[in-house]
Amino acid sequence: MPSIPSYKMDQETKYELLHSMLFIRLVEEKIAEKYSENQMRCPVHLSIGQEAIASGVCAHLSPNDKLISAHRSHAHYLAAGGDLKAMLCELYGKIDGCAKGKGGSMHLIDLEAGLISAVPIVGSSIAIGTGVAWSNRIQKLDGIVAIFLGDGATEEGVFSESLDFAALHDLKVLFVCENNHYSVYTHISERQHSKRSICDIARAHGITSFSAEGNEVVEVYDLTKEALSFMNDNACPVLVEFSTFRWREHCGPNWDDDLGYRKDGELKNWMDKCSIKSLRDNLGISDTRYLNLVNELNEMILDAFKHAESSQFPNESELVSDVYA
Amino acid sequence: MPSIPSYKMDQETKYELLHSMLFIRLVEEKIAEKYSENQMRCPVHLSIGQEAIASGVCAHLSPNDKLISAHRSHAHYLAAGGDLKAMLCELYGKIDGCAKGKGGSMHLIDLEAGLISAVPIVGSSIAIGTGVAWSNRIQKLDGIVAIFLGDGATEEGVFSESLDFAALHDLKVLFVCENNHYSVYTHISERQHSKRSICDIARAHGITSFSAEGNEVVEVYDLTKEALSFMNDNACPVLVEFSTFRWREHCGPNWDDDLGYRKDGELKNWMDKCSIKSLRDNLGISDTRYLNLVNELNEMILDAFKHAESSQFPNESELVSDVYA
Amino acid sequence: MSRIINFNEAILEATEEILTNHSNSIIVGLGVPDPKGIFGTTLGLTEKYGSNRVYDMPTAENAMTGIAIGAAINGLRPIMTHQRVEFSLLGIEQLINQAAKWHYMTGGKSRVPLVIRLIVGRGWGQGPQHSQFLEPIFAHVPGLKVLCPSSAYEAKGLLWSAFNDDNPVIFFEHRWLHSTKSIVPETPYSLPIGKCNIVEEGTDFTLVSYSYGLTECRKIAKILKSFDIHPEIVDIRSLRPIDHQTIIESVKKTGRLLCIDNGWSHMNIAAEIISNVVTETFKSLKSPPQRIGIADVPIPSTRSLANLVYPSLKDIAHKIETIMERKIFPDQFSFPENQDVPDQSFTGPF
Amino acid sequence: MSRIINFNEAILEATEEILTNHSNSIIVGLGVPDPKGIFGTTLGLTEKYGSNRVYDMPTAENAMTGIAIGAAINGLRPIMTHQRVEFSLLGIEQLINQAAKWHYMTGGKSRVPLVIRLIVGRGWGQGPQHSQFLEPIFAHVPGLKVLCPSSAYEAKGLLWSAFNDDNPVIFFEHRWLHSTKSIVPETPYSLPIGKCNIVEEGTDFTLVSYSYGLTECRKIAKILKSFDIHPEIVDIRSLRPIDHQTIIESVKKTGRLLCIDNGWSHMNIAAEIISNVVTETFKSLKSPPQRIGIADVPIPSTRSLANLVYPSLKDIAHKIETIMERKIFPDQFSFPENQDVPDQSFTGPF
Ligand SMILES: Cc1ncc(C[n+]2csc(CCOP(=O)(O)OP(=O)(O)O)c2C)c(N)n1
Ligand SMILES: Cc1ncc(C[n+]2csc(CCOP(=O)(O)OP(=O)(O)O)c2C)c(N)n1
Ligand SMILES: [Mg+2]
Ligand SMILES: [Mg+2]
Repeated sequence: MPSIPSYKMDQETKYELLHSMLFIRLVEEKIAEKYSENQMRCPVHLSIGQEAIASGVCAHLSPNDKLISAHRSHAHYLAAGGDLKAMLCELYGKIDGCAKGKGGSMHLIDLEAGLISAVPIVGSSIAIGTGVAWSNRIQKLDGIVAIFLGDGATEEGVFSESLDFAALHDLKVLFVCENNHYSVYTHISERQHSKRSICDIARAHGITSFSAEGNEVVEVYDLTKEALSFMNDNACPVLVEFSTFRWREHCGPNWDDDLGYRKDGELKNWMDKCSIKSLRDNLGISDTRYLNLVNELNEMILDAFKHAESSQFPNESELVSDVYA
Repeated sequence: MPSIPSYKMDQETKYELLHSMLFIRLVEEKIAEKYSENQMRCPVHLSIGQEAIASGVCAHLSPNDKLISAHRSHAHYLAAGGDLKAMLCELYGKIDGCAKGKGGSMHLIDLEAGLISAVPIVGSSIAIGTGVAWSNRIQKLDGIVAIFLGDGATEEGVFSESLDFAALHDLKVLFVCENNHYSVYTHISERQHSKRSICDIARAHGITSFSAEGNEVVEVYDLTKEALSFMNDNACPVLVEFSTFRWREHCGPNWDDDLGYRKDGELKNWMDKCSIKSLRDNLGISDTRYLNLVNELNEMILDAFKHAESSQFPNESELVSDVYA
Repeated sequence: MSRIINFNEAILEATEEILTNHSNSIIVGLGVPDPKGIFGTTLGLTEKYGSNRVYDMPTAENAMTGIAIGAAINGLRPIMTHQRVEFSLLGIEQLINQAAKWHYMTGGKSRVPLVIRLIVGRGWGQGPQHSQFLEPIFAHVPGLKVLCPSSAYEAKGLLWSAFNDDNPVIFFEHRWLHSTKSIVPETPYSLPIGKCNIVEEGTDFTLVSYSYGLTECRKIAKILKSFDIHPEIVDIRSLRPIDHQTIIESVKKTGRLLCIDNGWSHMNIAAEIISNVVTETFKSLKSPPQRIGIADVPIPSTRSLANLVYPSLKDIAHKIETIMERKIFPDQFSFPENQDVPDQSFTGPF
Repeated sequence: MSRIINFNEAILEATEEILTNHSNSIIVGLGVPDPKGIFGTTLGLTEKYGSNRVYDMPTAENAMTGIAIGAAINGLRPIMTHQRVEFSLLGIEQLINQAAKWHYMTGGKSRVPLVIRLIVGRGWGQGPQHSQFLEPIFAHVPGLKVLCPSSAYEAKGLLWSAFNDDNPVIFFEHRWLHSTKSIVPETPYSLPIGKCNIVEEGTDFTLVSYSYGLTECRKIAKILKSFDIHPEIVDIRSLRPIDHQTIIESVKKTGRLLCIDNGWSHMNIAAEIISNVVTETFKSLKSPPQRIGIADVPIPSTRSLANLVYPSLKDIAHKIETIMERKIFPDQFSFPENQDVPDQSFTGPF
């Protein structure tokens, strides 16, 4: 297990990470705010509270690298450099959406940013991402594939099957498990035995694995760096597991702590560990500079929303196009 | 890991184990011999060479216990005390078959012997057996469920999913992995990473696991005993893995070492480790006594074959009966 | 005693009665004990019946289906729920290869009394992987039974029938029916499996559908009344076995047939119905039978396209003119258009 | 140049040509590099093309299907094989939810050029879990294409078409066809997807089938000749898309229709064909169309029952009399009976 040199990162990288996380946060908060206008008519799964993982991991992805995500994909899309306007158009069901409005929030794609796709059947993207890495290898293409998956997704058999195949063929897959301790309303302790360990499962299949605190973006960044250099040195897959927490409801724009499915204080504890706040404190950015950044980002975001709102719906002919290539 | 007190077993138990293994061997050899008569018209998967696991494990099953098997189930059926005549009738497709001839060799069942069923879709029986153990628990019924599975079956996602559930609900499941190093013609090294470990996979899911030499019936017997007492003391599932080897072709009655898919000498090495021969040597049974036993068993077996050959095929009305209960 | 309740309340009520009256019944499904209780159909069950009867589950649909089968062959009678039919595809090997054949392939020695509730979605941008109707996939397979309630009354009665049945029964619930109301008896009752229900007697043509399709049938029938046209509306209710006889009798009377399918327009339930009617009572047909289903495309998320996927009342009206072989609706007749919500109170998110 | 070769040799030949001509093609499947080479269809490929093109796989059909999809969207063109259609059910979520919708749900940005070869079995006691015909399950789903070659010639040409297609294509092979022979060109060729093939022109009735069904069609047509009856035999070849037009044209000519389905008799391909013919060309029909499929039961292992599952030539003859509306075959006419092997040289074990 590599040692994690904490907080030795240069200021510039830190600032970029802050920027990335804040951007995601502000986009998602705006989605939450505007969802009740009933114009984004599709299920949305917000990542508010979990931004550090997307930002810390994607900071390492280079142009040849690819990533794949699942139902909770906004953060991955944005951290990888996906086009905000195309994403919002997709949520609004417009023709300028990254999938022409045919997919909705659960099917984001931005091939230029390396995002192969996002699909909401839990676990299925793990195999598909593994296949992309396999074909990289067969075709001798450079680049790794980062597969983002939740703690719930590790319960699907396809997770173990994909680990096996990635290990067997020495595929350059970075399995990124965002363990937010919940699958919908169910705590991990009600779904998995207390002695179960996602990292150990990877190891038992022959895959080296590491874990870290997912709300410390510098830890995420450093661990990912180590993981990737381990991968490159050894030409093998690696699994990283980050613990984190989703602030809002599983699906939809609202807070839902009142439903009582989480322990008292659990949310507050995690909100206290807000990755954005702690990095901001660590960076010692002044309030003015921070607010300027917020305003600047919000302006761009509002602009993108306006674009999405005023864009066109796909016309009738789109119904039957793209069924077959 | 419990210590395995080797060969301290009393002579009587040893004799019973020898009897059980020999019985299976002789039945299977007779099937192999008579298969070319083209009257057993269904795929058959013989266990010749692997008898020690069936005999050593099943020796511990009491009337409340149950077992479930897959495509290679003859040995489990017989070791559990299944009715030989009903099994042979099934292979011959006769109405007196344990499944009225509707299932064939790959669908043996003997509820009185505790054999819930055998089904040839690799891995699927693992979940079904786990469900039986779950319903035992919910209904507060006594007894454990032994699930026999191959090394290939551990590659199916359903294996990991079932481990998870058995661990989560503390189910009394004995997962018995017969690792014969092959799935059809493919050696385990071409299917699983060299660092993959079935026992470790179980542990990573929260399940205690043990392994032993599967061609030493006394080891199998003793380890199973330890595993079951561990299960009963801790009210939890256990996995045991036994290494072994199939002598004949994957499916069918023949030898097939000439096909060259196995390393030179591999078969011979394993045949030298014949569990029947070594227990017979250990017991020091005289040739006469041994031959008497063989003859006695063969007589019974021949009788059962005669029964199967002369039994009736199901009549036409059976085609549509049993579709719905 | 009867009263008017919602479809989802009817499911909940049947489930409670089952849990009360049958100690070997258990409920299992991802989200069953949730605060949202599977669209309100399992609310409060854990509190009332305890965690030994009511179970959440890991996202492991394949093993969980096999586990439910194992539980069923060993004395329990589980009701398993998937919030979307799509999730059940992960466990379909267990349903098609194992459950459907279990009784047969054990020579009748063992049985699988198992109910699988599959919810099919529609609207609010659910998109390609959360709004399919895959009934034909299940209804094709002997050994399974497949039920599709179209009202709260049907829902309660058929859930009871499914539970009482000793075979694996697939129970399809259309999400948009959950908030519909009908008169439902307060006490347990069951409805026959494999019997169509004649929802409305009529003489002019036979209108066959199931599940949510019945809602559309009722709407168009109401409009047709003002044109003095009276369809006989047949609710198939059970897609396996199908009660072909009732449909044939109806067609013998009316001579005309339109099937509204909830799913894709090819290889569907409607094809089975029409094919059978034609073979059995060709001579009674005054005009070629017609079917209508959803567009033969993956279901898009955006409402501008999704609303085009489903047959509108206008599309249905057009088909009716075809089978009636005459113009019925004036050109300017305005039909209500398709919406992406069951009613205006619905605001997502799923 | 053409010569007569076996169906399995035709598959192998097409596969070799594909591997030779397309460097982005790969072959993967459980048993592909085996000494038996998937019933002879992949023999020698590893030796010729190396282990970077030809792959065995773990028994992990779910992930492997997703992995093949991933490989396909990233530049490869995989051909994946399952030795029994039943095994593919473990990966059907990937086919129905992912592959079939991939192009659509990515707004046309990405595509899945993937061939899945599914072998369907029959005979020698394969039993309930190794001899199903599940074509309708795949053919129901838009986004997939489904091909069913009926001869060595079709097998080679359609495998090439499947490979050349940029969509996921399911390619069904009937085990009993593997040993059948026909004239096959030595060089690569492809056949149109979505076009029926008129195998034999005729006037008296239209006989529609696919895959192994064509073997039965030819047998009965031969017998019918001695009674001076000449069916037009149509090989559907592609179950999705279906070329309804050719069938309709044929029925317009003959006025009579019999469909022989390889699978269960309900919710099947035949229902789709008949339903469509009736809707489109009702007036041309002289008698009600008929269909025949296998018994609506799990398929038993014992030959005494399995032989009853499949329609015999006598059963087919009976249906022909029904659609022809007259007696054709003398009472004492002796039809060959169903066997549990394709030919006498077949002695198992699978
Ligand atoms: C196969 C499947 N089963 C169930 C669902 C319903 N579902 C949607 S998201 C989700 C939670 C998955 O949990 P996790 O992987 O931890 O992701 P998180 O939502 O916590 O980010 C579930 C169960 C689904 N989409 N697919
Ligand atoms: C789901 C599935 N995939 C593939 C097969 C084909 N098959 C039959 S037996 C077998 C070998 C499985 O290997 P293992 O579990 O090690 O059992 P063994 O034959 O060695 O006893 C395979 C792959 C199958 N029956 N089911
Ligand atoms: Mg989670
Ligand atoms: Mg093995």
